[in-house]
Amino acid sequence: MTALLSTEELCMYFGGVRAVDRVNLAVAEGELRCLIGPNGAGKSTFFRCLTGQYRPTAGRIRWRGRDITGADSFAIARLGIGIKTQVPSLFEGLTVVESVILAQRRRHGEADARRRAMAVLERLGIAGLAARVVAQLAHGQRQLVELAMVVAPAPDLILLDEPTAGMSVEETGRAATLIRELNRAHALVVVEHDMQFIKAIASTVTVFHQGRVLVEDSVARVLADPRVHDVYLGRSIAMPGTEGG
Amino acid sequence: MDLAVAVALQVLTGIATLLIISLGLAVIFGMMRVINLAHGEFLMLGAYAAILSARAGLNIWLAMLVVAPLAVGAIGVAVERLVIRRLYGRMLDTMLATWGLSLGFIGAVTMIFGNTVAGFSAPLGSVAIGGYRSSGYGLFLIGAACVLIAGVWAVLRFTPAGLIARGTMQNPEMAAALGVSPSRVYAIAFAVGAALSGLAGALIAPFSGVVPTMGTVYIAKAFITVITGGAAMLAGTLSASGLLGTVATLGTFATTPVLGEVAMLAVAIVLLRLLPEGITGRFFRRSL
Amino acid sequence: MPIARRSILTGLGAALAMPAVMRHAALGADPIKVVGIHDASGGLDIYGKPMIACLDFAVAELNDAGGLLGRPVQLINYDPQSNIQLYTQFATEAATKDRAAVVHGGITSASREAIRPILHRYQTLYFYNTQYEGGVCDRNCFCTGSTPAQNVNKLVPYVMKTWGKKIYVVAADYNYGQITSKWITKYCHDGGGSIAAVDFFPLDVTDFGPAIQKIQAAKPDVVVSALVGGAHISFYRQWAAAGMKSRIPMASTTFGGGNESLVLSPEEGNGIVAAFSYFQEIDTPENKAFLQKFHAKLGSAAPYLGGELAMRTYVGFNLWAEGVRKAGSIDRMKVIEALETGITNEGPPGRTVIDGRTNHVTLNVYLAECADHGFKVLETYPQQPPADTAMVCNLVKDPNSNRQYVIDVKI
Amino acid sequence: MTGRRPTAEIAAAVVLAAAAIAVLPRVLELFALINATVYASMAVLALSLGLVWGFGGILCFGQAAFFGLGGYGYAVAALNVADTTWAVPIALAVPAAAAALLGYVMFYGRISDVYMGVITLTVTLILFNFTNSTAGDQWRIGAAPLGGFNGIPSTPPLNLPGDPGNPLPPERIFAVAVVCLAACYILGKLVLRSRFGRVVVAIRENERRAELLGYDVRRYKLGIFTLGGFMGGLAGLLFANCVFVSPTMFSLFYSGQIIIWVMVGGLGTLAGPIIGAVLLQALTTWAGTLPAVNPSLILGAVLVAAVLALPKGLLPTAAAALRRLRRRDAAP
Repeated sequence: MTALLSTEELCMYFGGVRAVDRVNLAVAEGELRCLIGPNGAGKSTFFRCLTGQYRPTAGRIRWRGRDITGADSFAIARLGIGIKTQVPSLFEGLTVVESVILAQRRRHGEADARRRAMAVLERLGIAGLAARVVAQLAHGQRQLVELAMVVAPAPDLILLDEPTAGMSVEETGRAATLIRELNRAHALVVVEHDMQFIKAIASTVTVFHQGRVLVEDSVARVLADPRVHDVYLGRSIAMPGTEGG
Repeated sequence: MDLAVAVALQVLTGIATLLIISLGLAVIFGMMRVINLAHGEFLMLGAYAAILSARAGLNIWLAMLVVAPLAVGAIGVAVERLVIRRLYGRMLDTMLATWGLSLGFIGAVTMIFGNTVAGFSAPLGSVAIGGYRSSGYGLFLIGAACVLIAGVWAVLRFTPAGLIARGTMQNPEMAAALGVSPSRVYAIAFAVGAALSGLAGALIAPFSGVVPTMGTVYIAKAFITVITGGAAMLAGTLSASGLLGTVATLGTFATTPVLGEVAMLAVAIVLLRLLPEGITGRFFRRSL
Repeated sequence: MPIARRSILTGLGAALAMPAVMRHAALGADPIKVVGIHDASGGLDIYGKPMIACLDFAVAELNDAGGLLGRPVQLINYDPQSNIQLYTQFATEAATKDRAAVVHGGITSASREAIRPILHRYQTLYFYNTQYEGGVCDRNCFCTGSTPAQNVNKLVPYVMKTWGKKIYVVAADYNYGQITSKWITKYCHDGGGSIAAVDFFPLDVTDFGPAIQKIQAAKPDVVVSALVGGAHISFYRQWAAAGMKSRIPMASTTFGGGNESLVLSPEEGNGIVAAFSYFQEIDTPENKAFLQKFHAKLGSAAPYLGGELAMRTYVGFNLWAEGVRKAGSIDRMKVIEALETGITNEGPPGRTVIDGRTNHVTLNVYLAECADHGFKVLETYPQQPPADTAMVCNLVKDPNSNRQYVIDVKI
Repeated sequence: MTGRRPTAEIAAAVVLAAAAIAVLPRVLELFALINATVYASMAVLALSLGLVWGFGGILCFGQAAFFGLGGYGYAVAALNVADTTWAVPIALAVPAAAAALLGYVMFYGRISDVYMGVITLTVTLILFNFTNSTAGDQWRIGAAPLGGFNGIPSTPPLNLPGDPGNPLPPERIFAVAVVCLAACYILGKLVLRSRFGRVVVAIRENERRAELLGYDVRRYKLGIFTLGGFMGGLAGLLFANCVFVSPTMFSLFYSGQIIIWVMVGGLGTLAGPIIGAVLLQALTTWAGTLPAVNPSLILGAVLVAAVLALPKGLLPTAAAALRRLRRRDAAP
């Protein structure tokens, strides 16, 4: 069976820095995959390659078997890949509902577009924010608005870059529920640090380290893997003054 | 053969002129990411400072090489204090505000000195190249350009102040880490850029004539040179003025002054299309 | 201080004109409005300021002598700031708002061609008092300056006789320079000479380095310049700086028309030959008397009257005034008809006669050499007719003509 | 953003335009009326940049290029055809095509903001230099000499379609200019209300997000830029009908002035640039009549003050003040 999205020996170098180094990764239709790894492991760069924001130095990216390496961001988005960035990237001056209508990218009538946008907002529980201007929203609300925009065009694959960053424990719990809910309709790749959160949502985990794939396995086995511990431990040792564990 | 040497000399003069008029703008852009659209008027003020102090009886060389940069440097300090400082990080607003300053300076100088062409003759006589004669002042300009660029390079490379400047250029927080407030660095950078512009204005005055609107002739050229050069201020300005100056001067020889300038502008556009980050965005990326 | 000079100059113009107006206004007579449009600022002010001073002086002189038809003359000066668009704006204002009896003004041919159609459309009489390239054929427009058949026709043979037959032409890149360079070429060929090259420079060009090298490469016997405006003065400066003055002589159809001879040092300017229908230095009793009066009135603010532009403005105004006297009215058609009978003015530059077929003038032409910020008159050519314009224009036959003919110069 | 009551605003534009056409020719002297026509053409020009910069987020330093091309396009075409009506489509097509070409180079070349500014400025300078050097006989297109520095003073004005011998008098040209201004304003409103306009605004807000949502940013930018070029050309056409075309239309000074109008009037509004253009033109003209003060000084001071004190521009600042006032009134 062809994977939904796959990379072959994907590389992204910046001068001498190998941010992404010969990564092979395949995501199946409807899968929920987590990417973990210390800061600077190359996860965000990897996402940027997938979404066409960077043109990979070498290697291939395939979508349903078709080579899409080097395609423009907008073309990749139209194939059905949405991305929620780490720091929400929003239309600050627009209202929430306007943003979501735009995100649908469809040419249906005004009333219909609004109805569909409201449905998406309701699904994420933020219908009450519809008329607010994005710039005035609180941090957690902004995260949800961006998610609504990503979900609105009903992509086949959603890339989530640290969706729980800056969230309280309670919010994180709700986010986990939400992500599982989203996974019913979309394949997901989630970059995360929070192990509890990963345990709550994922089946397969890929560990990045220094631009490469270190391990790829089920949650339980990855968490038990000593190499993964070394990587994370290494991080805490490398940063004296913080109490890592 | 003589003609070739004479033409080569003219090309070098063209490059030197471009370099001299762009350097102040490049320092300010390179250090602060501020595009100073009043740059042309800094040139103009430098020329006026030189001509006025020379008329007041000062030695012409002192007037050009000392009074002009000091006077315009002082104006630069005032401009930085009153306007630029309030707009850091707002590149577009800074451009517009400096544009306003540019218009204001033109208006003020016109009111004070009138819109009449003044000027002084090029000091130094002429030099003979075989059967051709060229202005000795052209040679002086070439020398001045070399001294200026070497001087700025040496300051950046070898002095503590240069180290701080390079650090700020890379990363403003770094300057703060070195215990220097970035705003102080910026203020000094702006003053130095202004002083260089003032000096440039005095240097080109014998060729161009001195009018309140003289800056408008040069600002576009300087702007295009600096942007075409890209982020590295010395290497960028040097390479861009080398390329554009050659194209403009040779174009002028081959056709007319207008077509020479058009050729230069066209090269700049093609270059920016091919290297959207300027020359040093692609080459000499690590230079100053 | 330059600032003082400038404000005094404008202030003085008003001071000269105003008391006379008020005196007559007290008598209850309606003033006759005369509009002057000359650049008092911008790159062309080197020509404009002396022209304004002369027009102010001419108006004041007339008012002191009792005005025109028993009415005072009110002069309204506009400063288009060397900006063509302002010329059109002020010409429209003069015609439709001030309803001027006559408009004097325009310096470059570009400015003349901008305002001439407007004044023609709004039926306002127009005097253009500048030497120019010839060919204007419009009953509404009187051109009182010299044209190539009058000045280039004398200048080019003179330089060819004196220095040699190979001429290099540098000219301003607009209609004046383009057409004048053709006339230079024509007279050069007529005299059996050759043209090494013709180079054109936009009015804002200040760097003549490459041009000077090109001239050296062509090795001409003489350079003839038709450069215009403040920026182009740097040509003479750079020419001298390159040490060319002693090697290739220079003549010009424009040098001295403004303050070129004053701005340049004697080392830079001396020896450049020019031909105009007036130089301040011409030695006639009329000129001496005029200068004495002019300086008495303006004192130290009196500008140097260089070539003909300022003086032609003075003569042009007096020609118009004579036309009004003869017509006994300021009605446009009556004045035009009176002027076309061949009104004559015996002024400082000698006799000037209007040629009714072309509305141009027959005048004296002088050839002079720049010497220590002034000119030394070398030759005088009395009563030269506007033969060039006459080749293409006959307003008696074609009174509705409203255009500038580009004279097809057979090169 | 799109206005909340676009229909009301459109109706207001129609009423204002009708009133101007009905009243001004009766009360103004001919000279003032011609000046008003110039103002209207400047307002169209400001509006064109207001769309491109205020809504498209593209700072174009060369809007004067399209203004000049429109003017020259009209003048050259009008001298070559008997019925000047036919010159209109040419005058609009030339600058629109130029904008499309320039926009294609810039947007599809992914050239960043500052560099875009330089390129537009450079193109304008090239046009300025080029037209300035076309004084020679060889520079003519059909029956129209380009005239170099002189420009083309003898441009025939518009005539009623199908009636070539009968050029429109200045009063009619004024009416045409006002109609064009109103039409551009309404066109702007409609575009901003459309899906295209909303995407354009979204791109200004966050280009990367729009791209990641699947919008081909380049196409939308090209679209709004071309529309701006078209309107700039229309302004040039009007200008050619009330003043005349010359290389100064391409000058740095003009390019700068347009930016100042939009900046002072208010970015991100349509009425702001119009108000800015009219106010500042009036200010410049007035300053030009002052004996002691140079108009450049006043214009410069206004710009610096606007950047420092009213970074949002007159109209948005006034609107915000009004809202605050109303809120205070509404409070008990």
